[in-house]
Amino acid sequence: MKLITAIIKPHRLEEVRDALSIENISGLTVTEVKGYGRQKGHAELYRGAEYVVAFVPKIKVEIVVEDSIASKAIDAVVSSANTNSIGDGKIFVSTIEHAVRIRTGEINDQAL
Amino acid sequence: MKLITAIIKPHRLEEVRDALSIENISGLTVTEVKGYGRQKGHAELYRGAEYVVAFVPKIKVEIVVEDSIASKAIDAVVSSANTNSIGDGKIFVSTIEHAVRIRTGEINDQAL
Amino acid sequence: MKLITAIIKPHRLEEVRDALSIENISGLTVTEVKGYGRQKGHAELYRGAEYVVAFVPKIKVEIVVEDSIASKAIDAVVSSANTNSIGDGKIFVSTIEHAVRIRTGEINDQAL
Amino acid sequence: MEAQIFQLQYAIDTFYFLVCGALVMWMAAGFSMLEAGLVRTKSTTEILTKNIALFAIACVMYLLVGYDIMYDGGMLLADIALDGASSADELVSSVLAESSEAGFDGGSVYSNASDFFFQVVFVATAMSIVSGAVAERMKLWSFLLFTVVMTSVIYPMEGSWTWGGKDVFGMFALQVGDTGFSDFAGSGIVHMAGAAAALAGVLLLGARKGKYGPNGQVKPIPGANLPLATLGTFILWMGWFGFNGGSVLKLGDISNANAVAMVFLNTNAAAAGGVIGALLTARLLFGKADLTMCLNGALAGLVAITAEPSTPTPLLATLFGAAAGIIVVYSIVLLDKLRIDDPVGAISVHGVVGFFGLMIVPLTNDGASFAAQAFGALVIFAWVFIASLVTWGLIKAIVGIRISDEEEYEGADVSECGMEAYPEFTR
Amino acid sequence: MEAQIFQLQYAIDTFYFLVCGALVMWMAAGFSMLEAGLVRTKSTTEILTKNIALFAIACVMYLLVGYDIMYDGGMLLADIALDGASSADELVSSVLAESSEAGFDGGSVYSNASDFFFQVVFVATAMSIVSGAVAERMKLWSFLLFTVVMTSVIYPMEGSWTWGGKDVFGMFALQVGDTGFSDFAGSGIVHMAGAAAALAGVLLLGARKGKYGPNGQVKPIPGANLPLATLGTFILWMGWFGFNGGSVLKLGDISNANAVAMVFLNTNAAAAGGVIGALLTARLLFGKADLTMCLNGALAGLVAITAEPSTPTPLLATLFGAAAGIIVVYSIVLLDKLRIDDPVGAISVHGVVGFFGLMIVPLTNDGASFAAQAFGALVIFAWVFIASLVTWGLIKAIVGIRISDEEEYEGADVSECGMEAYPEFTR
Amino acid sequence: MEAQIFQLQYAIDTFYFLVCGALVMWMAAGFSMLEAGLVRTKSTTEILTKNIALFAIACVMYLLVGYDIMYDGGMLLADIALDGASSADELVSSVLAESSEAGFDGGSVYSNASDFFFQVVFVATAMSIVSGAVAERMKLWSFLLFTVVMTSVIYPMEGSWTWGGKDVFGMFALQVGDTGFSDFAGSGIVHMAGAAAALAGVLLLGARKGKYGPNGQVKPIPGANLPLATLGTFILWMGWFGFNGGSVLKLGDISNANAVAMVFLNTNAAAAGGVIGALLTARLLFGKADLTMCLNGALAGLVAITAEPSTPTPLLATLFGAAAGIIVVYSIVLLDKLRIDDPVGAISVHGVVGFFGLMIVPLTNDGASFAAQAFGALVIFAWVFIASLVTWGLIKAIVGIRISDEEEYEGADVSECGMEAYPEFTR
Ligand SMILES: Nc1ncnc2c1ncn2[C@@H]1O[C@H](COP(=O)(O)OP(=O)(O)O)[C@@H](O)[C@H]1O
Ligand SMILES: Nc1ncnc2c1ncn2[C@@H]1O[C@H](COP(=O)(O)OP(=O)(O)O)[C@@H](O)[C@H]1O
Ligand SMILES: Nc1ncnc2c1ncn2[C@@H]1O[C@H](COP(=O)(O)OP(=O)(O)O)[C@@H](O)[C@H]1O
Repeated sequence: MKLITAIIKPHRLEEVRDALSIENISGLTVTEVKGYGRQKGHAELYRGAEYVVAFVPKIKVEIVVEDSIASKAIDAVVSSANTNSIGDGKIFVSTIEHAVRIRTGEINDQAL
Repeated sequence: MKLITAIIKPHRLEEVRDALSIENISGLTVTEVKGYGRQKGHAELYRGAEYVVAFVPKIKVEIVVEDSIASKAIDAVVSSANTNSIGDGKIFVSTIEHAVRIRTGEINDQAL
Repeated sequence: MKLITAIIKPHRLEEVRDALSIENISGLTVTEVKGYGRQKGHAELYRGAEYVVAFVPKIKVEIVVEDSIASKAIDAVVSSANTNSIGDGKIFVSTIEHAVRIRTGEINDQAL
Repeated sequence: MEAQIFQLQYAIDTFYFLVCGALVMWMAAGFSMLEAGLVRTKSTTEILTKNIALFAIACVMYLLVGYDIMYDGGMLLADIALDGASSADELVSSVLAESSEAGFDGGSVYSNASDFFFQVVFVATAMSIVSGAVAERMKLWSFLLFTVVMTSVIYPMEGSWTWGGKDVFGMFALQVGDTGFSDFAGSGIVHMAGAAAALAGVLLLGARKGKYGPNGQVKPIPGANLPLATLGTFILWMGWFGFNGGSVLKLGDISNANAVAMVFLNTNAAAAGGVIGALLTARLLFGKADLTMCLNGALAGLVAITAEPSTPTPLLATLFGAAAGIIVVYSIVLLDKLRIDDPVGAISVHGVVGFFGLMIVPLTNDGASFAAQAFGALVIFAWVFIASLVTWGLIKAIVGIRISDEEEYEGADVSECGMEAYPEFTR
Repeated sequence: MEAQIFQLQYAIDTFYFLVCGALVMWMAAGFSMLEAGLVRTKSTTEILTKNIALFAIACVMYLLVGYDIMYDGGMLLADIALDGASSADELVSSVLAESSEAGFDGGSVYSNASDFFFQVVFVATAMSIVSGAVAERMKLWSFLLFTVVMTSVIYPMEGSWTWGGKDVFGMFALQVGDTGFSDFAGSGIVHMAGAAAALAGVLLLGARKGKYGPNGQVKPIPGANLPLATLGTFILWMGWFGFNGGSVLKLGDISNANAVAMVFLNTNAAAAGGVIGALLTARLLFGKADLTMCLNGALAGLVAITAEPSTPTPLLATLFGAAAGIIVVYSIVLLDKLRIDDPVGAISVHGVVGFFGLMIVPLTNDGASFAAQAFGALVIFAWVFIASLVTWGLIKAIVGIRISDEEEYEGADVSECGMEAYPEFTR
Repeated sequence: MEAQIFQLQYAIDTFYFLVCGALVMWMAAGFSMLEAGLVRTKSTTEILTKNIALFAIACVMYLLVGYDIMYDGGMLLADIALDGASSADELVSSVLAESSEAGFDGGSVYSNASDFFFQVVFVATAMSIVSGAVAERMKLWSFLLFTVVMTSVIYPMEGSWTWGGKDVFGMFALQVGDTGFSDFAGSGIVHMAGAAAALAGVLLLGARKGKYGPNGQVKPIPGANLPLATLGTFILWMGWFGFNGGSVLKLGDISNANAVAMVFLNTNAAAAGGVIGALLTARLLFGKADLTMCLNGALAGLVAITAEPSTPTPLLATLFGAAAGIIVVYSIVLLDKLRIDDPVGAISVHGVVGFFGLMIVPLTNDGASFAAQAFGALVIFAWVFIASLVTWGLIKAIVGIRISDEEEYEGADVSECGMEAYPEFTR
């Protein structure tokens, strides 16, 4: 199985979830994160003192899928999260060796 | 080493931690996440307009362990997080190639 | 590519970011987490009842880098996050097989 | 000795005005908290800034010109310190002369400064209604520009026709007595007027991004902090005792003191009725105890009784409030269906129920007629709505009234104020 | 001329009642904020809903029947507008006749409407005490059902025996004068009564899930928002000036004005003493400056002085408050040991300290005896506790009083109100 | 009959004091919320604890000795209940004698208890100013120790020289009349004094960790909860009507009632001016509508008018307020450049603007001279600053005043109170 980790803009979450649903992928886990990259945070003045809000709010979406549908899932995320502007985010893929559904004890593909 | 990632129900955290302690696993990292899966969020009405609270609050527990005790750890999580109801969550296992304890520079199994 | 996951003390974040910048690593993702390990939370009394604040606030920093600079990045984190006290945290390294920049579709090292 | 009695009466009545005025000023805090609780986190700093700034602007503009337009109170209030007298002693004697003429049971004689203080906070109330309805998407400085016009001209004009006793554009009279129109403390003159200005703004502004789906679905945008919204409602509830109670205009004899007491009692009863009306209606319609509707219900009860809090029996006041609580729930749902996006429900609470409040006056007050009430409501609404539409329109044409889509996604706090309301909490 | 002096006195006394009543109404906001701050995030919307709804219900039920039961005030208050007179003029003359008879220094003559307004907010106060103690696990609608019974019958009955001057079930008298029982502003009649109803509810309800471990450990459940809790305490502190100050019942002559001033001063002193008593006690026992105990200490000081705020010297008032602050800390710890789960400490603050307040009256007031105070406390407690137990029991049997375990894990906000208090913050 | 008029006047004036005093007490809630909103989450419980504890300590210490030092009010206030009379009847006759002597238009005759109540809340105000400036890094118990000294000696001493009418160390007089020094409600005596004590503390304490970079950069530390800060400002705004309005000292005749009304009006106008001054200045300097500056601007306007709210025209009051709003923005930026770390801007708002307020008195009040104002300011500042420096210094030497670096990173809430303000939200 593959773990697809996508860092996206917060207001694209709904689109990404819908795009994945269309591919019949309906399990995912979402985390609020802050990102640092090319998209720079804005400079702000607080009571006259300048500072940089360095980190930009992002959403991390984690999806574990069977190997066979990983590329479909990646494509779905890319197309739904894309707004053509800096900071649209990244996708990272790694391997999951083993999965368990806690409720039933089912494992691997059955567990997803 | 293995990274065991468990997505569990928030109110089972204490039980999971205790179950791991019994196995002498006392290092872990916890994140508040929202999950989407078979357990559907409930439909709500806010001022008369219906909406679905799609994402259910979950806790992500990450535990890095030596290969040899990974299965014990998984069993401990499964039995302690299980409430026999939908949404009890998943466990995903992957490989950690290298680990460092920042304070001492110790590496790998020594670092855990 | 490597995913370097560092669990650090919250007030070291700025130093870690600066140390990585010096190594020309300017992409990273940050999550607020709670950690459980050797550094024990403190015992507290709330209205006379004792309890242990078991989990200590930590910051998780995730950095995906080309294989070649992974060790430089690890060193940068270790030296900048170290305060020589218990609870300074850990670094875990794993493999990322594939990466995509959502905006452009660039992949792997190009995507970072 | 008689003079001393008049002096005491003057002191009591002045103090009564000041206490009531301070309570109405306190309503500014109520609106701020209510609105800050019902918008999203990312627009909270901005709505707070709007609220405190609009209050300040209202105070200044009404002082500069508004009070003069409405009551001939004198531009800049230059002479208010001695009520126009040339010395402190002359003030005392002129007041005593006035009191003698009015008689102990007659019209109220009290400090002009207290009158201004009581009046000025009403202007701010009307304007506070607007800020909630246009929240989360309007440019801050455009809003403040409108505030200047609203508080210096639009509100004072209609105020001059009604409480000020002037003819509407020199054409016809609207004040009580002559015309059968009656609006005790301002269901129409203050609340519906504020809602009319808000409606004009909302129509030109459009809904918040993501509020209505492409196929007509209404997507709720939950308020971020309900304890604040509840606090705001309680503040308004308390402040309303000043709003209505002070509008009796005199405390210092038995009849008037009793009238003030009745007003306090009925104001409270109507608010209580409003909560219950809205609570049960929401329960029937939505199946849950909807706190935000309870809050709107309380305010609806208060708005409804404002047009006539002195004549109903307490039971009737409770029922009027309950009816208002029912109406407000339906109105909020309806406005959403019409895609009129009002984040805090201000148009329903102050506009729809303000109108309802005007229309129930004749049920307990013989001096008012249904026709006159409807006509008065129409005049106020038409003037405020049109004048506001023109003003908003001009501002829109010249500097724009809406923040960009990108700014709206990020939140008005960052674009308008450069400051988050809760910078440490993750969103 | 004399008539005019009576008119002014009537006006002053009426206004004084209204201002004090508005301050007591404001205590509803204080209870709401205090409770919203001391429960968990997931029960916040529900506790707010309970608070605003209970206030509304108390106002309506007391108007419908409670005031009549307690003071023979007339069902539905139909005649209150003119105090039963047939015209406004007749009202004036009947008031003047009453004033003449009472004399300038005699009993207070003031608007009945202001009396009702002042009384009704006391009912709500008693009921607010209950909501905190049963928080986070009681069904909303069952709670509101109890509210109806409490505010229309249980409280008015015991109020009728004490302040209302009627005999207890026609058997014996409890009011001041005859009996040596004295409760100036309601340490017992309002606060301990509320706590008795709360205790009955808590006993039938049980503790929150996870509050007590299997081996008897007490697991703390920290309040989610301490700034709100602090705000609530300050609101209550301020409102208490109305609660106690208004209970002098007359302002309009030197003796009474001075008494009102002493009451304000002592009320403030007792609250200050309570903070310090609790702060130091918590420091000694727990080693830290426990804010929540300071808050409870302030309230304990206020409750303790309520039974007699006019006779102690300010120093004594401070010491009484300090003792209350010490007692409340021990009481909270003890109740937890007894597994009586009271999320906000209401039973300790209002019940235990309310009793303490009654028992210290004879120290400074010769008109009261220890035996009578103890007996009065017993009667009030027994009646309210038993009547409440029966009422809660019936509600439990018929519709249930506790939400399901699953609902409790998820939080009462979702199950009872379908709405989160802070929907955007992660929990 | 004359006696009855005096009785009514006494009652009115006493009630006026009590209402104003309750409003000033309410300012304690305002300071608490303002400060809780402008510090970081991790120091919120501690600042709340400081605020409620300092209020309690101020009440107790002023009762024990402070009031006696300042006004010869009697240690422990033992005789205040009857104003020193031996019986209630004697109280009435002695008051009437006093009133006769003063005459109807003469000096105010009112309950001593109400006087103490009004005065005591001023002490707490001065002390509240300190808590904000030293927030997030001072040891709680050291702060409370300083509170004891400040409220029992430092403030009462300078109060005795000015409002108390005693000579400065028996050397020279500072009170109005003799000296051309005038400070109506305490721009200098209360606000600048509080700021002087705060400045002394901050200088010995140093800045918060991380506030200033090694190369002189100023790193902002945003306040964690702006709705609370805004609420706090509105509370203070409302409470200020009592602060300034009550300082007229008499309500009960035409001249004084009118003066009270002017004070309410001007107080409001100055606050409004302050908001606008600060809003526009921040816009010009920083390019954004800075809410925190609007809040400080409102308070600056209030502080500035406090030294003389009765003589300016409303327009002038607005302009004074606006000037104060401008000054405060520059002052805050400047103090940061000087590395004086004041998390809530208290030294600028109360100190710098307090001084400004004193210096503008001669513009509208002929009884005051610039030289006397400057001299008075110097005396007050020098005394409070030096006495505070010594006190803080002693405390520092004996028990320390600053928490450890580790504790500061973790937050004062955990180290000082063992309790988080929002335990459920992730930081
Ligand atoms: N090397 C990296 N490792 C981990 N996360 C990264 C890395 N680079 C970027 N990110 C995450 O992706 C987000 C978007 O990246 P950014 O460089 O701003 O824009 P873009 O996605 O358009 O290249 C960042 O905010 C950060 O959260
Ligand atoms: N494919 C997946 N990838 C990542 N997380 C998942 C996936 N499927 C489920 N999850 C996580 O596990 C949680 C529980 O899954 P769910 O399907 O609701 O119930 P169950 O665990 O009983 O199968 C989800 O809320 C989500 O956070
Ligand atoms: N086995 C583990 N798996 C995952 N996270 C761990 C593990 N051990 C420790 N951590 C994380 O690292 C943090 C620091 O570890 P701790 O044992 O307290 O101190 P140290 O880093 O000095 O060894 C913990 O708070 C936790 O977040």
